[in-house]
Amino acid sequence: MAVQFKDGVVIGADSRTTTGSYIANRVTDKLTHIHDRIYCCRSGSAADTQAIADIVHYHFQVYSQTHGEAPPVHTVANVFQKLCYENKDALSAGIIVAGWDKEVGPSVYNIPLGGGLFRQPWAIGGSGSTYVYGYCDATYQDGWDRDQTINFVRNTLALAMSRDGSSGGVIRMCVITEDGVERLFVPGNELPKFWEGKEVLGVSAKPKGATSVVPMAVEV
Amino acid sequence: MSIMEYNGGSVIAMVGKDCVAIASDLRLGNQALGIASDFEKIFPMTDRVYLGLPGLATDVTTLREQFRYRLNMYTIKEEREIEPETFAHLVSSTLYERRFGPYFIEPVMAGLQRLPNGGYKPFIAATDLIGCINFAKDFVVAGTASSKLFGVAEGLWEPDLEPEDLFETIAQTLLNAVDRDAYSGWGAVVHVITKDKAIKRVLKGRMD
Amino acid sequence: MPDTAHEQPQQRQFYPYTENGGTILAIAGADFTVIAGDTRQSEGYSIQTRYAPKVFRLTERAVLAVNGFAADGNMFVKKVKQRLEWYRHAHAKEMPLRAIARLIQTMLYAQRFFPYYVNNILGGIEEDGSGAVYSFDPVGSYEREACRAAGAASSLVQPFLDNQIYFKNQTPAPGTPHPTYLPLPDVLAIVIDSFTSATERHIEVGDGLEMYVVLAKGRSIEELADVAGVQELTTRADGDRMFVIQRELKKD
Amino acid sequence: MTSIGTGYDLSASTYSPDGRIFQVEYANKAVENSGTAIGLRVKDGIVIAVEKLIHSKLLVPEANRRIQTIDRHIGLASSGLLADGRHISNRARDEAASYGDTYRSPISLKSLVDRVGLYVQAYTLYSSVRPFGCSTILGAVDKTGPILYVIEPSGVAYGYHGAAIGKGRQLAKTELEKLKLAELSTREAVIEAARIIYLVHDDAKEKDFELEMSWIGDETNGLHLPVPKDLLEEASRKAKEALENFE
Amino acid sequence: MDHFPTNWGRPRNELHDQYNTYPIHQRPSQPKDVFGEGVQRTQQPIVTGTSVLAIKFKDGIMMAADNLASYGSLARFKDIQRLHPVGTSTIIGASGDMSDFQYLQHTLDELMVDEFTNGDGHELGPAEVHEYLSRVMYGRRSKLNPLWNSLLVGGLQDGKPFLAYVDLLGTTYSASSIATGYGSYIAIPILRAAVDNKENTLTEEDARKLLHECMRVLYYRDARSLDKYQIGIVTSAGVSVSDAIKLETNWDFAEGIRGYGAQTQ
Amino acid sequence: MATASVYSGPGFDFSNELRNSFLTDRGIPLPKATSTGTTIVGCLFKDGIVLGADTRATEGPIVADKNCEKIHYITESIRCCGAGTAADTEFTTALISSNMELHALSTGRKPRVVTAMTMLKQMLFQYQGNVGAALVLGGVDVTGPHLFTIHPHGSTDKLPYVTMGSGSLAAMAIFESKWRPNMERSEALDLIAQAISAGIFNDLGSGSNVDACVITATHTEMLRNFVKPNERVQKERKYGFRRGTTAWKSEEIRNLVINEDIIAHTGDAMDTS
Repeated sequence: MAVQFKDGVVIGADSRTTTGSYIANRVTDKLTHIHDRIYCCRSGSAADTQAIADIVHYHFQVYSQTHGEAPPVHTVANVFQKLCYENKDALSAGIIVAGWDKEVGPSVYNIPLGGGLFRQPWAIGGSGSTYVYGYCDATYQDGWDRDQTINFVRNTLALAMSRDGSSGGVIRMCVITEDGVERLFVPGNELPKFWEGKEVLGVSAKPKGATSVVPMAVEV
Repeated sequence: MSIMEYNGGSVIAMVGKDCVAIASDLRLGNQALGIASDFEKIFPMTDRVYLGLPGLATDVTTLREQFRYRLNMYTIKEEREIEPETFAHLVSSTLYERRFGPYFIEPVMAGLQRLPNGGYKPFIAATDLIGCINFAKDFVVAGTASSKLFGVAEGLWEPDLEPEDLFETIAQTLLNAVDRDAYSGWGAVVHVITKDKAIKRVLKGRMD
Repeated sequence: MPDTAHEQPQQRQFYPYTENGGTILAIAGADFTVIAGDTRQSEGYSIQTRYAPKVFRLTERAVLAVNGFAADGNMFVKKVKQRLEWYRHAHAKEMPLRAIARLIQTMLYAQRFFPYYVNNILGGIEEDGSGAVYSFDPVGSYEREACRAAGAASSLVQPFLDNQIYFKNQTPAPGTPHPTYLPLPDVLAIVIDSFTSATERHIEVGDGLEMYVVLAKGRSIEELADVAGVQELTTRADGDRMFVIQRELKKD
Repeated sequence: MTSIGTGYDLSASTYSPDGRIFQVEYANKAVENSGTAIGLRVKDGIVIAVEKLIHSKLLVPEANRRIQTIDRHIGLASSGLLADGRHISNRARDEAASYGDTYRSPISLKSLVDRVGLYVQAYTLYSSVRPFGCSTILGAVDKTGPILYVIEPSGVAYGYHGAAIGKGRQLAKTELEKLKLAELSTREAVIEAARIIYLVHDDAKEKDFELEMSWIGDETNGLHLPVPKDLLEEASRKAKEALENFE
Repeated sequence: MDHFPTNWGRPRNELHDQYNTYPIHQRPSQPKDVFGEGVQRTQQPIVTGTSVLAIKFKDGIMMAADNLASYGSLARFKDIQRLHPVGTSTIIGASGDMSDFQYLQHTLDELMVDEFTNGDGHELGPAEVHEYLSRVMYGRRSKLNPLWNSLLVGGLQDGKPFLAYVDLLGTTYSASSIATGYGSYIAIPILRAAVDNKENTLTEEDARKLLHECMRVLYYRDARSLDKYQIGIVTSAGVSVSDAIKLETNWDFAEGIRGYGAQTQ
Repeated sequence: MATASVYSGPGFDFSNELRNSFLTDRGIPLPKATSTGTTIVGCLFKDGIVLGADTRATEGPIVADKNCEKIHYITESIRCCGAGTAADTEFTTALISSNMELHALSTGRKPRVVTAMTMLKQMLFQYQGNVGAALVLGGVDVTGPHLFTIHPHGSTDKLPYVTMGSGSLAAMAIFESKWRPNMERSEALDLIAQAISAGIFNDLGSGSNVDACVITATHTEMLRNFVKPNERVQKERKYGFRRGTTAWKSEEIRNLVINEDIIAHTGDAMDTS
């Protein structure tokens, strides 16, 4: 997910990659560096999103040389869209592009499966996002500062990770502002906890273990 | 019913003391129907490198010509006879070139590798239909009776067999294995290669 | 290479069978029979257990080995034992081997349209005291033989037995014909070598080997004296004798 | 009893001129001439005791049980035709099991008694069947606490603090009335029950008898279990002593 | 009805045909599933439990299962008990469909009440419970309407540890360490290394530590697992199921990882 | 028909595809190529990388090769373990190995692990998983030790400990319970031996011996058959045959030594005028 705030953007992701229900990598870094102030969050097929991100990363290394300056986030988002849109039948990639540039300042773009491009103040994606739309709609407000935004991202990810089997592991975040990129890390055993409570209130209905029983003595 | 069994046929190669042996059945069939009982599948590539080609008959002849051509080109360019291991890689890359439209052939190679001191070392190898080489120390098998050949060979083979004993072992392995396989048999041939001579014997087996 | 011919969507459906690997064989001598099986039970690429017996003692002189789908195998052995008990109630004697064989055929054929996915081999001593082996296919066709392998590695073991037990393709030395029956120590050696060879070349065979030896009444047992790991199972002193021999097999 | 022998008492579906069903009354007679069975409902549990008359020295002791278990928490003792008693207890077991199957929770004794009562009563309606010749004491500790019922051959069932059926029921009832059942602990109830059974048996002075007792309470963790051997012997010993200085 | 055994279900070996009793030139390509038309009722697992682990140790058996019931990829119910005591010397653990497991729990309870009402001083031990369960599972499988579970049955039989497995096909086996689901791939290697032929020396404390370690590894690698589980123990003292135990996890090495290849920041 | 011309372009030749798809449409399944089944692992330790692999190659349930090599050479200090379709792992690593050599020659610099990784992932991505190679790539270069996994579809993971192949779950269980950062060389070697053994003894697709390879900044050590827990047991009997056991109909002997007869020669010395 990625959230825009006054001075920059906060992007964050979980760290679980699964093949079926086996966790192939429990400490994945899904925040992929594209340029000094621009990162993207990858979701969907790892092979497809890595290939796309590599191409775009390469593309903007050349861009920096030819233009002598950092690319606007919008331009980067467009190159992503072009790749996703024109190869939509061969790709399954959901990418969120976020960053800071000098024209517009902070901005967040969401490119879902079909390859459309949507600018949003906050964007969520991936299989866990379906479980947290409610929380985000109910919680998000404009005009948050850096720490409020970070809390929002951390809580949203933690909620998704607790309910979605395909999400989990650690939380990785990046705070991107004009003066730099700060990496944040929340280990898996320190995720914010929400309702973990007992499903059966009070004493559990079923007796824990049947005690020892002596049936009627019988002369053998 | 896989395409490898359309024409049938099996090949086995074994290592002996300073000798190698390679043997195959002689059947060519169309599924259950037997067509020919003199269909040789083992071709001497050089004096000391023999190649067995079990699988789809059309690919047997195509590959036999292809290898003869590539071998001759090698000999012309290198001005020396090809070594068995090099030939194995030649076979392997020829098959892998067809990775996505493979020849239905599981080649088996047997030969004597020239050593720097002038002596010879036995060499056998086999590949699957797309060229994955299996350099074995004891024996390699291929064809429709491959699992049977594995079973009998694992039982009968032992190291450092003299040429005549190697002949008996490989012959018994082949005959008993093909007797349990409907798509192999109809005659058998054994080649025993030592550093100074190559013996070829046509065996007397069941013809049913 | 993805198989393009079957591209249409696969709807998932319950398939009532699976394959649990393993291999069994039986060899009949003049007055004894050896029935053996490995003890590995596997499914797909996992070993479920390293010790699951596949060879079961039915009566004083009959042993049944089952291989294929373990659930069907275990259930079928239970049903056969039940029928043998009813036979004892009705006839106050053990069911002869020949009759057990026919009973197994009828029981298998009764499930002709929802078969027991099991290869059975029945071994033991006939009423005339001779060693006997009966082999069955999953729907009941059977015949009496001298030696038979069945199960995952049967295609590896059977030709080896043809050569070493039936002496197939071997021209005898002039003047000395091949023996019609092999002595017990030779048979045991061939059985052990069959399984170690099968273990080498087949991934579903290994872990352990269990060999049941049934000896006709009155036959001497000193040949078994020096064999390691022998354990007697006979319950009655006067009838046929039954022993089980256990061996380790490679666990990879 | 004017209508005896006048044909009004031949079927359960015939009323006598004074509105009685003789077959059911005769059934109650059958109950009276079998060994006494008593039930005590006390503070935190219930005790069931039975005077098992031994009609032959050849009988294997403790083998012929008259106290049945219906469910984990329900015990049953019957007097009268013992075979009828067995039949009713099996029916009770089925009812308890089907209740558990439907509601996935243990049956309350009240519901069980209603169901078994209806079943017994059905046999008093038709001439083609005879009513059950037995009364059953049902004791349980369910969510409402300890509870005790008796179902009579007519199908009617009453809840009791103390219940007695069978041969010595009159004397047993008078004894039970003396007890402050509500305050007794289950252990004390076992001692008292044994005393009453010995007393009742001594009064009739016929054949020998075997005391069979079971209980439900905290000590059995809510399960219907036989009274342990040592407690049974202690209760019998105390009962015998009580008999000497009772006169 | 296709009468040839080789066409039923999936032929034993798709490469070649073992009982080719007739020389038909071309066999139907799609292996027509003979059960296809008659079978609509077979189910599919909806609310599912993941692995169950169990081992034999010195004083009896120990079983472990996490508290999660998944609904596809949704971690839907996070406090369910998948270990069920049966009588006083047996415990069963279930993975697979939880609705079928609840049905089995009730069926087994009914069986135990039946046995209890006999009042004959005998109680069903794990071997009998396992035999009963195998018959039920095999019976349902044979009606092509399976109970979609794989179950571990553990306990003390005549004072000796007993441990066995049965699943929706009726396949049964026993061993000194067993695991279902992902446990058979991930936990078994660890369990076998620690338990094989050490069953009579493994103490209760070792067993707890071993299962705790396996549950943690499963939480790391199985996407349908939870960091909260219960231990079931059967010893001569009887059956007990622990309260929920939390798993401590370690993620320190993850902090420094950047990207998936060339990325460094 | 295969093109008659002698020259054939680089890369794969699809000319048989027409014939093969015709055959598969009529329901004749293509035969299975050798799969390596396999347990392969890699793990980071204080001074570099340790790679491990089993040595069993299977064709369906049959063991085709009991002692094959799965740790392939890429460059002097970069090695790559391969699982999946045996031929694919063989040729893919061979192709990248030769390209790396060319790359090192053209750039005049010692090769880097990320270069090999990028080449491998781009090739596998190009073939969309049809080249069935699952790789564990490990090596040490100027920027330090690196360990990657590469899946057949082209995705890569950067991790301190990795496992691949049908025995990867068994091996990962050992890593997850015993791996620690900054292990000594001997500890790392022992750990990968345990991980591979977990695959060998619990996964039917893996077996025979443990191969290992230790790569540090200074040197690379290939430990072929580092552990051999599955030696073949001695056979109970000898199965030699009497000579003449097998009946044969005809015999043809090709004498390979052109028979020279050596004549003692006392003639005059070589004319060097």
